[in-house]
Amino acid sequence: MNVEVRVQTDVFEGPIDLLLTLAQRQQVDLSQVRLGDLAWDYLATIREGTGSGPVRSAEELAAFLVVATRLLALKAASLLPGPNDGETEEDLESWEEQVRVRMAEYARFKEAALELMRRHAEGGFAFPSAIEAEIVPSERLAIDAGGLAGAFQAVLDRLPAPAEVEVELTRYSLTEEMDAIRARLRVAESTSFTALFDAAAGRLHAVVIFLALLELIRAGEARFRQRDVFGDIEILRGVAVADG
Amino acid sequence: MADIDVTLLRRQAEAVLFSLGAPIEARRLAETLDIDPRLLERVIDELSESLAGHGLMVQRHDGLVQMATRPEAADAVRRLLNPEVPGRLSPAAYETLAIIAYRQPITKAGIDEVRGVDCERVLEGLLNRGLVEERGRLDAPGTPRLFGTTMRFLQLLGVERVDDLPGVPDPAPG
Amino acid sequence: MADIDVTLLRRQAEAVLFSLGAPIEARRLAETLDIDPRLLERVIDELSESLAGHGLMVQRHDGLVQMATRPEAADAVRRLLNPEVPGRLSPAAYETLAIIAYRQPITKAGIDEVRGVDCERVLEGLLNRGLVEERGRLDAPGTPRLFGTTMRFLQLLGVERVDDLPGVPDPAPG
Repeated sequence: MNVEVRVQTDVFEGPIDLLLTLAQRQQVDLSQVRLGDLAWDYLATIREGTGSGPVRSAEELAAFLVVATRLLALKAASLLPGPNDGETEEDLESWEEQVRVRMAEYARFKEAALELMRRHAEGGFAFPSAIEAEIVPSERLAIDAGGLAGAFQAVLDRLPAPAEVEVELTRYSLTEEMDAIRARLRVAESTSFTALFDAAAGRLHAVVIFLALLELIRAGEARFRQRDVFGDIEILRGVAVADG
Repeated sequence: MADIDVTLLRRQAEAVLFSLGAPIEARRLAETLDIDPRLLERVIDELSESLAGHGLMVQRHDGLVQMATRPEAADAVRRLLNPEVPGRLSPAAYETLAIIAYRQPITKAGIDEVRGVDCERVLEGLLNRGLVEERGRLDAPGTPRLFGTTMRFLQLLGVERVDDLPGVPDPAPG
Repeated sequence: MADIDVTLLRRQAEAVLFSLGAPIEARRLAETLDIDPRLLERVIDELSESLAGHGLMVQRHDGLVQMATRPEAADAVRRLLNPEVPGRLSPAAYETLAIIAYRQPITKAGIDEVRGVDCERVLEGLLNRGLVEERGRLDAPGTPRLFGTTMRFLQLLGVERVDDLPGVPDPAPG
Protein backbone atom coordinates (compact mmCIF):
# COMPACT_ATOMS: atom_id res chain seq x y z
CA MET A 1 0.00 0.00 0.00
CA ASN A 2 1.43 3.31 -1.01
CA VAL A 3 -0.80 5.44 1.15
CA GLU A 4 -0.22 5.15 4.85
CA VAL A 5 -3.56 5.08 6.62
CA ARG A 6 -2.99 5.68 10.31
CA VAL A 7 -5.62 4.52 12.75
CA GLN A 8 -6.25 5.37 16.38
CA THR A 9 -7.96 2.91 18.68
CA ASP A 10 -7.81 2.14 22.38
CA VAL A 11 -5.44 -0.76 21.91
CA PHE A 12 -3.48 0.32 18.89
CA GLU A 13 -2.17 3.43 17.19
CA GLY A 14 -0.31 3.37 13.89
CA PRO A 15 -0.48 2.20 10.27
CA ILE A 16 -3.42 -0.05 9.50
CA ASP A 17 -1.06 -2.56 7.84
CA LEU A 18 0.76 -3.04 11.09
CA LEU A 19 -2.52 -3.53 12.90
CA LEU A 20 -3.37 -6.38 10.55
CA THR A 21 0.03 -7.99 11.05
CA LEU A 22 -0.20 -7.75 14.83
CA ALA A 23 -3.75 -9.06 14.83
CA GLN A 24 -2.62 -12.04 12.78
CA ARG A 25 0.07 -12.74 15.34
CA GLN A 26 -2.59 -12.32 18.02
CA GLN A 27 -0.59 -9.48 19.53
CA VAL A 28 -3.55 -7.16 19.36
CA ASP A 29 -6.96 -8.14 20.68
CA LEU A 30 -9.31 -7.28 17.85
CA SER A 31 -12.34 -7.65 20.08
CA GLN A 32 -11.23 -4.34 21.64
CA VAL A 33 -11.16 -2.58 18.25
CA ARG A 34 -14.24 -0.97 16.74
CA LEU A 35 -13.90 -1.47 13.03
CA GLY A 36 -16.13 1.50 12.40
CA ASP A 37 -13.39 3.70 13.87
CA LEU A 38 -10.98 2.40 11.26
CA ALA A 39 -13.31 3.45 8.46
CA TRP A 40 -13.54 6.93 9.96
CA ASP A 41 -9.78 7.17 10.19
CA TYR A 42 -9.50 6.19 6.55
CA LEU A 43 -12.02 8.78 5.45
CA ALA A 44 -10.17 11.35 7.52
CA THR A 45 -6.92 10.49 5.77
CA ILE A 46 -8.57 11.02 2.42
CA ARG A 47 -10.03 14.37 3.40
CA GLU A 48 -6.75 15.67 4.81
CA GLY A 49 -4.94 14.75 1.63
CA THR A 50 -1.38 14.30 2.80
CA GLY A 51 1.08 15.94 0.42
CA SER A 52 0.00 14.51 -2.90
CA GLY A 53 -3.55 15.80 -2.49
CA PRO A 54 -6.84 14.24 -1.63
CA VAL A 55 -7.21 12.23 -4.82
CA ARG A 56 -6.75 8.52 -4.20
CA SER A 57 -6.41 5.91 -6.87
CA ALA A 58 -8.78 3.00 -7.09
CA GLU A 59 -5.80 0.79 -6.38
CA GLU A 60 -5.18 2.45 -3.04
CA LEU A 61 -8.81 2.28 -2.13
CA ALA A 62 -8.84 -1.41 -2.98
CA ALA A 63 -5.75 -1.94 -0.86
CA PHE A 64 -7.43 -0.35 2.14
CA LEU A 65 -10.59 -2.35 1.60
CA VAL A 66 -8.61 -5.58 1.48
CA VAL A 67 -6.85 -4.87 4.75
CA ALA A 68 -10.11 -3.77 6.34
CA THR A 69 -11.88 -6.89 5.07
CA ARG A 70 -9.18 -9.08 6.52
CA LEU A 71 -9.49 -7.34 9.84
CA LEU A 72 -13.24 -7.79 9.66
CA ALA A 73 -12.88 -11.49 8.86
CA LEU A 74 -10.43 -11.94 11.70
CA LYS A 75 -12.66 -10.14 14.10
CA ALA A 76 -15.68 -12.10 12.97
CA ALA A 77 -13.79 -15.34 13.45
CA SER A 78 -12.76 -14.34 16.96
CA LEU A 79 -16.34 -13.39 17.86
CA LEU A 80 -17.88 -16.58 16.54
CA PRO A 81 -20.18 -18.41 18.89
CA GLY A 82 -19.08 -21.59 20.60
CA PRO A 83 -19.54 -25.09 19.13
CA ASN A 84 -22.91 -25.89 20.86
CA ASP A 85 -24.97 -23.16 19.19
CA GLY A 86 -27.51 -24.75 16.90
CA GLU A 87 -27.57 -26.40 13.51
CA THR A 88 -25.29 -24.15 11.41
CA GLU A 89 -22.51 -25.19 13.70
CA GLU A 90 -20.53 -27.16 11.13
CA ASP A 91 -20.74 -24.44 8.45
CA LEU A 92 -19.56 -21.87 10.86
CA GLU A 93 -16.75 -24.06 12.04
CA SER A 94 -15.52 -24.70 8.53
CA TRP A 95 -15.82 -21.02 7.70
CA GLU A 96 -13.84 -20.09 10.77
CA GLU A 97 -11.26 -22.70 9.89
CA GLN A 98 -10.97 -21.35 6.37
CA VAL A 99 -10.36 -17.86 7.60
CA ARG A 100 -7.73 -19.03 10.03
CA VAL A 101 -5.95 -21.10 7.37
CA ARG A 102 -5.98 -18.20 4.96
CA MET A 103 -4.59 -15.84 7.56
CA ALA A 104 -1.97 -18.31 8.70
CA GLU A 105 -0.90 -18.87 5.12
CA TYR A 106 -0.51 -15.18 4.49
CA ALA A 107 1.46 -14.80 7.67
CA ARG A 108 3.84 -17.55 6.61
CA PHE A 109 4.42 -15.90 3.26
CA LYS A 110 5.18 -12.67 5.05
CA GLU A 111 7.80 -14.54 7.08
CA ALA A 112 9.17 -16.15 3.94
CA ALA A 113 9.35 -12.73 2.29
CA LEU A 114 11.38 -11.41 5.21
CA GLU A 115 13.75 -14.35 4.83
CA LEU A 116 14.15 -13.63 1.11
CA MET A 117 14.85 -9.99 1.89
CA ARG A 118 17.42 -10.94 4.53
CA ARG A 119 19.21 -13.32 2.18
CA HIS A 120 19.21 -10.81 -0.62
CA ALA A 121 20.67 -8.17 1.68
CA GLU A 122 23.39 -10.60 2.78
CA GLY A 123 24.60 -10.72 -0.81
CA GLY A 124 25.28 -14.44 -0.98
CA PHE A 125 24.76 -14.46 -4.73
CA ALA A 126 25.62 -17.28 -7.08
CA PHE A 127 27.38 -16.23 -10.26
CA PRO A 128 27.45 -18.08 -13.55
CA SER A 129 30.62 -18.43 -15.58
CA ALA A 130 31.26 -15.62 -18.02
CA ILE A 131 33.33 -17.57 -20.37
CA GLU A 132 35.59 -16.10 -23.03
CA ALA A 133 35.29 -17.84 -26.35
CA GLU A 134 39.01 -18.56 -26.25
CA ILE A 135 38.68 -20.93 -23.34
CA VAL A 136 36.64 -23.20 -25.53
CA PRO A 137 38.89 -24.19 -28.39
CA SER A 138 37.14 -23.00 -31.51
CA GLU A 139 39.70 -24.57 -33.76
CA ARG A 140 39.97 -28.30 -33.83
CA LEU A 141 43.73 -28.15 -33.62
CA ALA A 142 44.67 -31.47 -32.21
CA ILE A 143 48.11 -30.80 -30.81
CA ASP A 144 49.39 -34.00 -29.33
CA ALA A 145 51.82 -33.61 -26.46
CA GLY A 146 53.70 -36.75 -27.43
CA GLY A 147 54.02 -35.59 -31.01
CA LEU A 148 55.32 -32.26 -29.86
CA ALA A 149 58.01 -33.91 -27.77
CA GLY A 150 58.90 -36.09 -30.76
CA ALA A 151 59.21 -33.09 -33.03
CA PHE A 152 61.58 -31.43 -30.63
CA GLN A 153 63.67 -34.56 -30.24
CA ALA A 154 63.97 -34.77 -34.03
CA VAL A 155 65.28 -31.22 -34.14
CA LEU A 156 67.83 -32.00 -31.46
CA ASP A 157 68.93 -35.13 -33.30
CA ARG A 158 69.63 -33.09 -36.40
CA LEU A 159 72.06 -30.85 -34.58
CA PRO A 160 75.69 -31.97 -34.22
CA ALA A 161 76.48 -33.07 -30.70
CA PRO A 162 77.78 -30.12 -28.66
CA ALA A 163 80.84 -32.14 -27.50
CA GLU A 164 82.29 -32.34 -31.06
CA VAL A 165 82.09 -28.62 -31.52
CA GLU A 166 84.11 -28.06 -28.40
CA VAL A 167 86.90 -30.38 -29.63
CA GLU A 168 87.13 -28.39 -32.88
CA LEU A 169 87.53 -25.15 -30.99
CA THR A 170 90.28 -26.38 -28.70
CA ARG A 171 92.25 -27.67 -31.68
CA TYR A 172 92.79 -24.13 -32.90
CA SER A 173 94.40 -22.65 -29.85
CA LEU A 174 96.25 -19.37 -30.34
CA THR A 175 99.16 -20.34 -28.07
CA GLU A 176 99.65 -23.62 -29.88
CA GLU A 177 99.86 -21.84 -33.21
CA MET A 178 102.32 -19.31 -31.77
CA ASP A 179 104.48 -22.17 -30.52
CA ALA A 180 104.37 -23.76 -33.97
CA ILE A 181 105.65 -20.57 -35.64
CA ARG A 182 108.31 -20.15 -32.95
CA ALA A 183 109.48 -23.70 -33.62
CA ARG A 184 109.78 -22.95 -37.36
CA LEU A 185 111.83 -19.83 -36.70
CA ARG A 186 114.13 -21.71 -34.37
CA VAL A 187 114.94 -24.19 -37.16
CA ALA A 188 115.29 -21.55 -39.89
CA GLU A 189 115.91 -17.82 -39.56
CA SER A 190 113.17 -17.08 -42.05
CA THR A 191 110.17 -18.73 -43.62
CA SER A 192 107.67 -17.86 -46.34
CA PHE A 193 104.38 -16.31 -45.26
CA THR A 194 102.28 -18.65 -47.43
CA ALA A 195 104.17 -21.69 -46.14
CA LEU A 196 102.90 -20.87 -42.66
CA PHE A 197 99.37 -21.69 -43.87
CA ASP A 198 100.17 -24.96 -45.61
CA ALA A 199 99.01 -26.88 -42.54
CA ALA A 200 95.76 -24.88 -42.17
CA ALA A 201 92.81 -27.30 -41.98
CA GLY A 202 90.26 -24.63 -42.89
CA ARG A 203 89.33 -21.04 -42.81
CA LEU A 204 89.05 -20.88 -39.07
CA HIS A 205 92.45 -22.56 -38.62
CA ALA A 206 93.99 -20.06 -41.05
CA VAL A 207 92.57 -17.16 -39.10
CA VAL A 208 94.04 -18.50 -35.88
CA ILE A 209 97.47 -18.95 -37.52
CA PHE A 210 97.35 -15.38 -38.81
CA LEU A 211 96.37 -14.09 -35.37
CA ALA A 212 99.27 -16.06 -33.85
CA LEU A 213 101.66 -14.45 -36.34
CA LEU A 214 100.37 -10.96 -35.57
CA GLU A 215 100.80 -11.67 -31.88
CA LEU A 216 104.44 -12.72 -32.38
CA ILE A 217 105.17 -9.62 -34.49
CA ARG A 218 103.63 -7.43 -31.81
CA ALA A 219 105.81 -9.10 -29.19
CA GLY A 220 108.94 -8.66 -31.33
CA GLU A 221 109.52 -12.38 -31.70
CA ALA A 222 109.01 -12.14 -35.48
CA ARG A 223 109.46 -9.60 -38.24
CA PHE A 224 108.35 -9.51 -41.86
CA ARG A 225 109.86 -8.33 -45.08
CA GLN A 226 108.59 -8.04 -48.68
CA ARG A 227 111.28 -7.65 -51.36
CA ASP A 228 109.00 -6.66 -54.26
CA VAL A 229 105.42 -5.52 -54.50
CA PHE A 230 103.88 -8.77 -55.68
CA GLY A 231 106.48 -11.04 -54.16
CA ASP A 232 106.06 -13.42 -51.25
CA ILE A 233 106.20 -12.03 -47.74
CA GLU A 234 109.13 -13.30 -45.72
CA ILE A 235 108.81 -13.99 -42.00
CA LEU A 236 112.05 -13.50 -40.04
CA ARG A 237 113.12 -14.48 -36.55
CA GLY A 238 112.75 -11.50 -34.21
CA VAL A 239 115.09 -10.08 -31.61
CA ALA A 240 113.07 -10.92 -28.56
CA VAL A 241 113.22 -14.66 -28.83
CA ALA A 242 111.32 -16.54 -26.22
CA ASP A 243 113.03 -19.69 -25.19
CA GLY A 244 111.41 -23.00 -24.36
CA MET B 1 26.47 -48.68 -24.77
CA ALA B 2 26.61 -51.69 -22.54
CA ASP B 3 28.78 -50.17 -19.88
CA ILE B 4 27.89 -46.61 -19.04
CA ASP B 5 30.70 -44.62 -17.49
CA VAL B 6 28.78 -42.27 -15.19
CA THR B 7 31.99 -40.70 -13.94
CA LEU B 8 33.02 -39.71 -17.44
CA LEU B 9 29.53 -38.38 -18.10
CA ARG B 10 29.70 -36.35 -14.92
CA ARG B 11 32.99 -34.81 -16.04
CA GLN B 12 31.60 -34.06 -19.47
CA ALA B 13 28.49 -32.46 -17.99
CA GLU B 14 30.68 -30.33 -15.75
CA ALA B 15 32.85 -29.20 -18.66
CA VAL B 16 29.83 -28.42 -20.80
CA LEU B 17 28.07 -26.43 -18.08
CA PHE B 18 31.24 -24.44 -17.38
CA SER B 19 31.84 -23.70 -21.05
CA LEU B 20 28.27 -22.71 -21.68
CA GLY B 21 28.03 -20.14 -18.89
CA ALA B 22 24.24 -20.11 -19.13
CA PRO B 23 21.34 -22.37 -18.21
CA ILE B 24 20.74 -25.30 -20.53
CA GLU B 25 17.65 -27.47 -20.86
CA ALA B 26 18.25 -30.84 -19.27
CA ARG B 27 16.85 -32.44 -22.41
CA ARG B 28 19.43 -30.72 -24.56
CA LEU B 29 22.26 -31.57 -22.18
CA ALA B 30 21.23 -35.22 -22.33
CA GLU B 31 21.36 -35.03 -26.12
CA THR B 32 24.80 -33.47 -26.01
CA LEU B 33 26.05 -36.29 -23.81
CA ASP B 34 24.16 -38.76 -25.96
CA ILE B 35 22.30 -40.28 -23.01
CA ASP B 36 18.77 -40.85 -21.80
CA PRO B 37 17.24 -37.91 -19.87
CA ARG B 38 16.60 -40.21 -16.92
CA LEU B 39 20.28 -41.07 -16.75
CA LEU B 40 21.10 -37.37 -16.92
CA GLU B 41 19.25 -36.87 -13.65
CA ARG B 42 21.67 -39.31 -12.03
CA VAL B 43 24.67 -37.70 -13.69
CA ILE B 44 23.67 -34.26 -12.41
CA ASP B 45 23.02 -35.69 -8.94
CA GLU B 46 26.54 -37.08 -8.95
CA LEU B 47 27.99 -33.82 -10.22
CA SER B 48 26.18 -31.96 -7.48
CA GLU B 49 27.59 -34.34 -4.87
CA SER B 50 31.10 -34.17 -6.29
CA LEU B 51 31.01 -30.40 -5.89
CA ALA B 52 30.33 -30.56 -2.16
CA GLY B 53 33.12 -28.65 -0.44
CA HIS B 54 33.90 -26.78 -3.66
CA GLY B 55 33.34 -23.16 -4.60
CA LEU B 56 30.91 -24.23 -7.31
CA MET B 57 27.47 -25.86 -7.39
CA VAL B 58 24.79 -27.00 -9.80
CA GLN B 59 21.52 -25.13 -9.96
CA ARG B 60 18.40 -26.86 -11.25
CA HIS B 61 15.04 -25.37 -11.91
CA ASP B 62 12.14 -26.09 -14.21
CA GLY B 63 14.02 -28.44 -16.50
CA LEU B 64 17.06 -26.19 -16.66
CA VAL B 65 20.55 -26.86 -15.36
CA GLN B 66 23.34 -24.39 -14.72
CA MET B 67 26.60 -24.24 -12.85
CA ALA B 68 27.29 -21.28 -10.57
CA THR B 69 29.54 -20.14 -7.76
CA ARG B 70 28.60 -20.80 -4.15
CA PRO B 71 27.37 -17.91 -2.01
CA GLU B 72 30.32 -18.09 0.41
CA ALA B 73 32.57 -17.04 -2.45
CA ALA B 74 30.32 -14.21 -3.59
CA ASP B 75 32.39 -11.51 -1.92
CA ALA B 76 35.59 -12.56 -3.65
CA VAL B 77 33.86 -12.71 -7.03
CA ARG B 78 32.31 -9.30 -6.53
CA ARG B 79 35.64 -7.81 -5.47
CA LEU B 80 37.24 -8.89 -8.72
CA LEU B 81 34.47 -8.76 -11.29
CA ASN B 82 31.97 -6.42 -9.76
CA PRO B 83 29.13 -8.14 -11.61
CA GLU B 84 25.73 -6.56 -11.77
CA VAL B 85 23.61 -7.80 -8.90
CA PRO B 86 19.87 -7.27 -8.43
CA GLY B 87 19.12 -4.26 -6.23
CA ARG B 88 16.81 -4.31 -3.26
CA LEU B 89 13.12 -4.91 -3.77
CA SER B 90 10.11 -3.43 -2.06
CA PRO B 91 8.48 -5.44 0.76
CA ALA B 92 5.51 -6.08 -1.55
CA ALA B 93 7.87 -7.49 -4.19
CA TYR B 94 9.54 -9.87 -1.71
CA GLU B 95 6.11 -11.01 -0.59
CA THR B 96 4.96 -11.65 -4.14
CA LEU B 97 8.25 -13.37 -4.93
CA ALA B 98 7.85 -15.63 -1.91
CA ILE B 99 4.32 -16.60 -2.94
CA ILE B 100 5.43 -17.39 -6.48
CA ALA B 101 8.52 -19.29 -5.27
CA TYR B 102 6.57 -21.55 -2.93
CA ARG B 103 3.42 -21.99 -5.01
CA GLN B 104 4.75 -22.06 -8.56
CA PRO B 105 3.33 -22.30 -11.09
CA ILE B 106 0.67 -19.87 -9.96
CA THR B 107 -1.71 -17.48 -11.73
CA LYS B 108 -1.88 -13.78 -11.00
CA ALA B 109 -5.32 -14.35 -9.46
CA GLY B 110 -3.74 -16.92 -7.15
CA ILE B 111 -1.13 -14.43 -6.00
CA ASP B 112 -3.74 -11.70 -5.54
CA GLU B 113 -5.82 -14.03 -3.43
CA VAL B 114 -3.01 -14.82 -1.02
CA ARG B 115 -1.80 -11.24 -0.76
CA GLY B 116 -5.31 -9.79 -0.73
CA VAL B 117 -4.32 -7.00 -3.13
CA ASP B 118 -3.83 -6.57 -6.83
CA CYS B 119 -0.24 -7.47 -7.74
CA GLU B 120 -0.22 -6.29 -11.35
CA ARG B 121 2.54 -3.73 -10.95
CA VAL B 122 4.67 -5.70 -8.54
CA LEU B 123 4.48 -8.74 -10.79
CA GLU B 124 5.51 -6.66 -13.76
CA GLY B 125 8.54 -5.42 -11.87
CA LEU B 126 9.60 -8.96 -11.01
CA LEU B 127 9.15 -10.03 -14.64
CA ASN B 128 11.28 -7.11 -15.83
CA ARG B 129 14.01 -7.97 -13.36
CA GLY B 130 14.07 -11.52 -14.67
CA LEU B 131 13.29 -13.01 -11.27
CA VAL B 132 9.93 -14.34 -12.42
CA GLU B 133 8.79 -15.61 -15.80
CA GLU B 134 5.69 -16.89 -17.53
CA ARG B 135 5.34 -20.61 -17.27
CA GLY B 136 2.60 -21.50 -19.73
CA ARG B 137 -1.12 -21.14 -19.14
CA LEU B 138 -3.59 -22.76 -16.80
CA ASP B 139 -6.05 -25.14 -18.40
CA ALA B 140 -9.09 -23.34 -17.02
CA PRO B 141 -11.64 -20.81 -18.24
CA GLY B 142 -9.78 -17.83 -19.64
CA THR B 143 -6.54 -19.88 -19.67
CA PRO B 144 -4.79 -17.45 -17.35
CA ARG B 145 -0.99 -17.16 -17.48
CA LEU B 146 1.04 -19.10 -14.97
CA PHE B 147 4.14 -17.67 -13.32
CA GLY B 148 7.23 -19.21 -11.79
CA THR B 149 10.65 -18.14 -10.58
CA THR B 150 13.76 -18.12 -12.77
CA MET B 151 17.36 -19.29 -12.57
CA ARG B 152 18.23 -15.70 -11.78
CA PHE B 153 16.06 -15.96 -8.70
CA LEU B 154 18.12 -18.95 -7.56
CA GLN B 155 21.25 -16.90 -8.18
CA LEU B 156 19.87 -14.05 -6.13
CA LEU B 157 19.49 -16.38 -3.17
CA GLY B 158 22.53 -18.57 -3.81
CA VAL B 159 20.71 -21.90 -3.58
CA GLU B 160 20.83 -24.94 -5.82
CA ARG B 161 17.09 -25.52 -6.07
CA VAL B 162 13.90 -23.88 -4.93
CA ASP B 163 13.48 -26.81 -2.53
CA ASP B 164 16.57 -25.60 -0.68
CA LEU B 165 14.79 -22.44 0.40
CA PRO B 166 14.13 -22.47 4.12
CA GLY B 167 10.72 -22.88 5.71
CA VAL B 168 8.69 -23.83 2.69
CA PRO B 169 5.07 -23.35 3.71
CA ASP B 170 2.83 -26.37 3.39
CA PRO B 171 1.05 -26.63 0.08
CA ALA B 172 -2.27 -24.88 0.08
CA PRO B 173 -5.09 -27.35 0.64
CA GLY B 174 -7.02 -25.98 -2.33
CA MET C 1 44.50 -13.11 9.97
CA ALA C 2 46.00 -15.49 12.46
CA ASP C 3 44.12 -18.52 11.25
CA ILE C 4 44.12 -18.85 7.49
CA ASP C 5 41.32 -20.99 6.13
CA VAL C 6 42.97 -22.52 3.07
CA THR C 7 39.84 -24.48 2.24
CA LEU C 8 37.75 -21.33 2.08
CA LEU C 9 40.47 -19.64 0.00
CA ARG C 10 40.49 -22.62 -2.35
CA ARG C 11 36.71 -22.32 -2.81
CA GLN C 12 36.96 -18.60 -3.39
CA ALA C 13 39.75 -19.03 -5.91
CA GLU C 14 37.68 -21.69 -7.67
CA ALA C 15 34.63 -19.45 -7.80
CA VAL C 16 36.62 -16.46 -9.04
CA LEU C 17 38.37 -18.45 -11.77
CA PHE C 18 35.08 -20.03 -12.76
CA SER C 19 33.14 -16.83 -13.01
CA LEU C 20 35.98 -14.98 -14.72
CA GLY C 21 36.37 -17.60 -17.42
CA ALA C 22 39.63 -16.07 -18.56
CA PRO C 23 43.27 -16.06 -17.49
CA ILE C 24 44.13 -13.85 -14.54
CA GLU C 25 47.52 -12.80 -13.22
CA ALA C 26 48.37 -14.77 -10.11
CA ARG C 27 49.36 -11.52 -8.45
CA ARG C 28 45.91 -10.07 -9.06
CA LEU C 29 44.16 -13.21 -7.87
CA ALA C 30 46.17 -13.05 -4.64
CA GLU C 31 45.07 -9.44 -4.22
CA THR C 32 41.45 -10.41 -4.78
CA LEU C 33 41.67 -13.07 -2.09
CA ASP C 34 43.66 -10.67 0.08
CA ILE C 35 46.51 -13.11 0.59
CA ASP C 36 50.25 -13.31 0.01
CA PRO C 37 51.25 -14.51 -3.48
CA ARG C 38 53.24 -17.32 -1.89
CA LEU C 39 50.13 -18.58 -0.12
CA LEU C 40 48.24 -18.38 -3.40
CA GLU C 41 50.61 -20.94 -4.86
CA ARG C 42 49.50 -23.35 -2.13
CA VAL C 43 45.84 -22.48 -2.62
CA ILE C 44 46.07 -23.18 -6.35
CA ASP C 45 47.94 -26.41 -5.69
CA GLU C 46 45.08 -27.51 -3.44
CA LEU C 47 42.49 -26.42 -5.97
CA SER C 48 44.28 -28.36 -8.67
CA GLU C 49 44.27 -31.47 -6.47
CA SER C 50 40.62 -31.05 -5.53
CA LEU C 51 39.72 -30.97 -9.22
CA ALA C 52 41.30 -34.35 -9.90
CA GLY C 53 38.57 -36.54 -11.33
CA HIS C 54 36.55 -33.51 -12.41
CA GLY C 55 35.77 -32.14 -15.85
CA LEU C 56 37.63 -28.94 -15.04
CA MET C 57 41.23 -28.16 -14.25
CA VAL C 58 43.47 -25.24 -13.39
CA GLN C 59 46.04 -24.16 -15.91
CA ARG C 60 49.09 -22.13 -14.92
CA HIS C 61 51.53 -20.46 -17.22
CA ASP C 62 53.81 -17.47 -17.12
CA GLY C 63 52.27 -15.96 -13.99
CA LEU C 64 48.73 -16.54 -15.26
CA VAL C 65 46.06 -18.85 -13.86
CA GLN C 66 42.85 -19.98 -15.51
CA MET C 67 40.17 -22.60 -15.21
CA ALA C 68 39.56 -24.77 -18.25
CA THR C 69 37.81 -27.94 -19.33
CA ARG C 70 39.71 -31.20 -19.38
CA PRO C 71 40.49 -32.73 -22.75
CA GLU C 72 38.43 -35.89 -22.13
CA ALA C 73 35.34 -33.68 -21.99
CA ALA C 74 36.31 -31.61 -25.00
CA ASP C 75 34.25 -33.60 -27.48
CA ALA C 76 31.04 -33.05 -25.54
CA VAL C 77 31.78 -29.33 -25.30
CA ARG C 78 32.41 -29.12 -29.02
CA ARG C 79 29.30 -31.10 -29.81
CA LEU C 80 27.21 -28.57 -27.94
CA LEU C 81 28.94 -25.35 -28.82
CA ASN C 82 29.60 -26.56 -32.31
CA PRO C 83 32.53 -24.31 -33.13
CA GLU C 84 34.68 -26.95 -34.81
CA VAL C 85 36.84 -25.19 -37.35
CA PRO C 86 39.29 -27.80 -38.51
CA GLY C 87 42.84 -26.55 -38.54
CA ARG C 88 46.16 -28.21 -39.05
CA LEU C 89 49.70 -27.26 -38.28
CA SER C 90 52.38 -27.81 -40.90
CA PRO C 91 55.34 -29.94 -39.87
CA ALA C 92 57.43 -26.76 -39.80
CA ALA C 93 54.91 -25.07 -37.51
CA TYR C 94 54.82 -28.13 -35.30
CA GLU C 95 58.59 -28.16 -35.04
CA THR C 96 58.76 -24.43 -34.31
CA LEU C 97 56.02 -24.75 -31.70
CA ALA C 98 57.95 -27.59 -30.07
CA ILE C 99 61.15 -25.54 -29.93
CA ILE C 100 59.33 -22.59 -28.38
CA ALA C 101 57.46 -24.80 -25.92
CA TYR C 102 60.59 -26.50 -24.63
CA ARG C 103 62.99 -23.55 -24.81
CA GLN C 104 60.79 -20.58 -23.90
CA PRO C 105 61.43 -17.73 -23.70
CA ILE C 106 63.46 -17.82 -26.91
CA THR C 107 64.36 -15.28 -29.62
CA LYS C 108 63.60 -15.76 -33.28
CA ALA C 109 67.35 -16.06 -33.90
CA GLY C 110 67.37 -18.83 -31.32
CA ILE C 111 64.63 -20.71 -33.13
CA ASP C 112 66.28 -20.16 -36.51
CA GLU C 113 69.53 -21.52 -35.15
CA VAL C 114 67.95 -24.69 -33.86
CA ARG C 115 65.85 -25.28 -36.96
CA GLY C 116 68.60 -24.18 -39.33
CA VAL C 117 66.16 -22.14 -41.44
CA ASP C 118 64.44 -18.81 -41.23
CA CYS C 119 61.20 -19.15 -39.25
CA GLU C 120 59.72 -15.71 -39.91
CA ARG C 121 56.57 -16.89 -41.60
CA VAL C 122 55.98 -19.93 -39.46
CA LEU C 123 56.40 -17.84 -36.34
CA GLU C 124 53.93 -15.29 -37.63
CA GLY C 125 51.39 -18.03 -38.22
CA LEU C 126 51.77 -19.29 -34.67
CA LEU C 127 51.40 -15.74 -33.34
CA ASN C 128 48.23 -15.21 -35.37
CA ARG C 129 46.74 -18.45 -34.11
CA GLY C 130 47.37 -17.36 -30.55
CA LEU C 131 49.59 -20.34 -29.82
CA VAL C 132 52.68 -18.21 -29.29
CA GLU C 133 53.10 -14.70 -27.96
CA GLU C 134 55.79 -12.12 -27.37
CA ARG C 135 57.27 -12.40 -23.93
CA GLY C 136 59.35 -9.24 -23.52
CA ARG C 137 62.79 -8.60 -24.97
CA LEU C 138 66.20 -10.11 -24.44
CA ASP C 139 68.72 -7.87 -22.69
CA ALA C 140 71.30 -8.13 -25.47
CA PRO C 141 72.46 -6.05 -28.47
CA GLY C 142 69.42 -5.19 -30.59
CA THR C 143 67.11 -6.28 -27.71
CA PRO C 144 65.48 -9.02 -29.78
CA ARG C 145 61.91 -10.09 -28.95
CA LEU C 146 61.41 -13.20 -26.88
CA PHE C 147 58.64 -15.69 -27.60
CA GLY C 148 56.75 -18.16 -25.46
CA THR C 149 53.64 -20.31 -25.67
CA THR C 150 50.19 -19.11 -24.60
CA MET C 151 47.35 -20.33 -22.38
CA ARG C 152 45.56 -21.29 -25.57
CA PHE C 153 48.44 -23.58 -26.40
CA LEU C 154 47.94 -25.34 -23.05
CA GLN C 155 44.24 -25.45 -23.74
CA LEU C 156 44.64 -27.16 -27.10
CA LEU C 157 47.16 -29.51 -25.63
CA GLY C 158 44.94 -30.24 -22.64
CA VAL C 159 47.65 -30.03 -20.00
CA GLU C 160 47.77 -27.95 -16.84
CA ARG C 161 51.30 -26.60 -17.16
CA VAL C 162 54.16 -26.58 -19.66
CA ASP C 163 56.05 -28.75 -17.17
CA ASP C 164 53.47 -31.47 -17.81
CA LEU C 165 54.71 -31.87 -21.39
CA PRO C 166 56.24 -35.29 -21.87
CA GLY C 167 59.96 -36.00 -21.99
CA VAL C 168 61.29 -32.46 -21.77
CA PRO C 169 64.90 -32.65 -22.97
CA ASP C 170 67.54 -31.01 -20.80
CA PRO C 171 67.89 -27.28 -21.31
CA ALA C 172 70.40 -26.34 -23.98
CA PRO C 173 73.80 -25.39 -22.57
CA GLY C 174 73.75 -22.01 -24.36
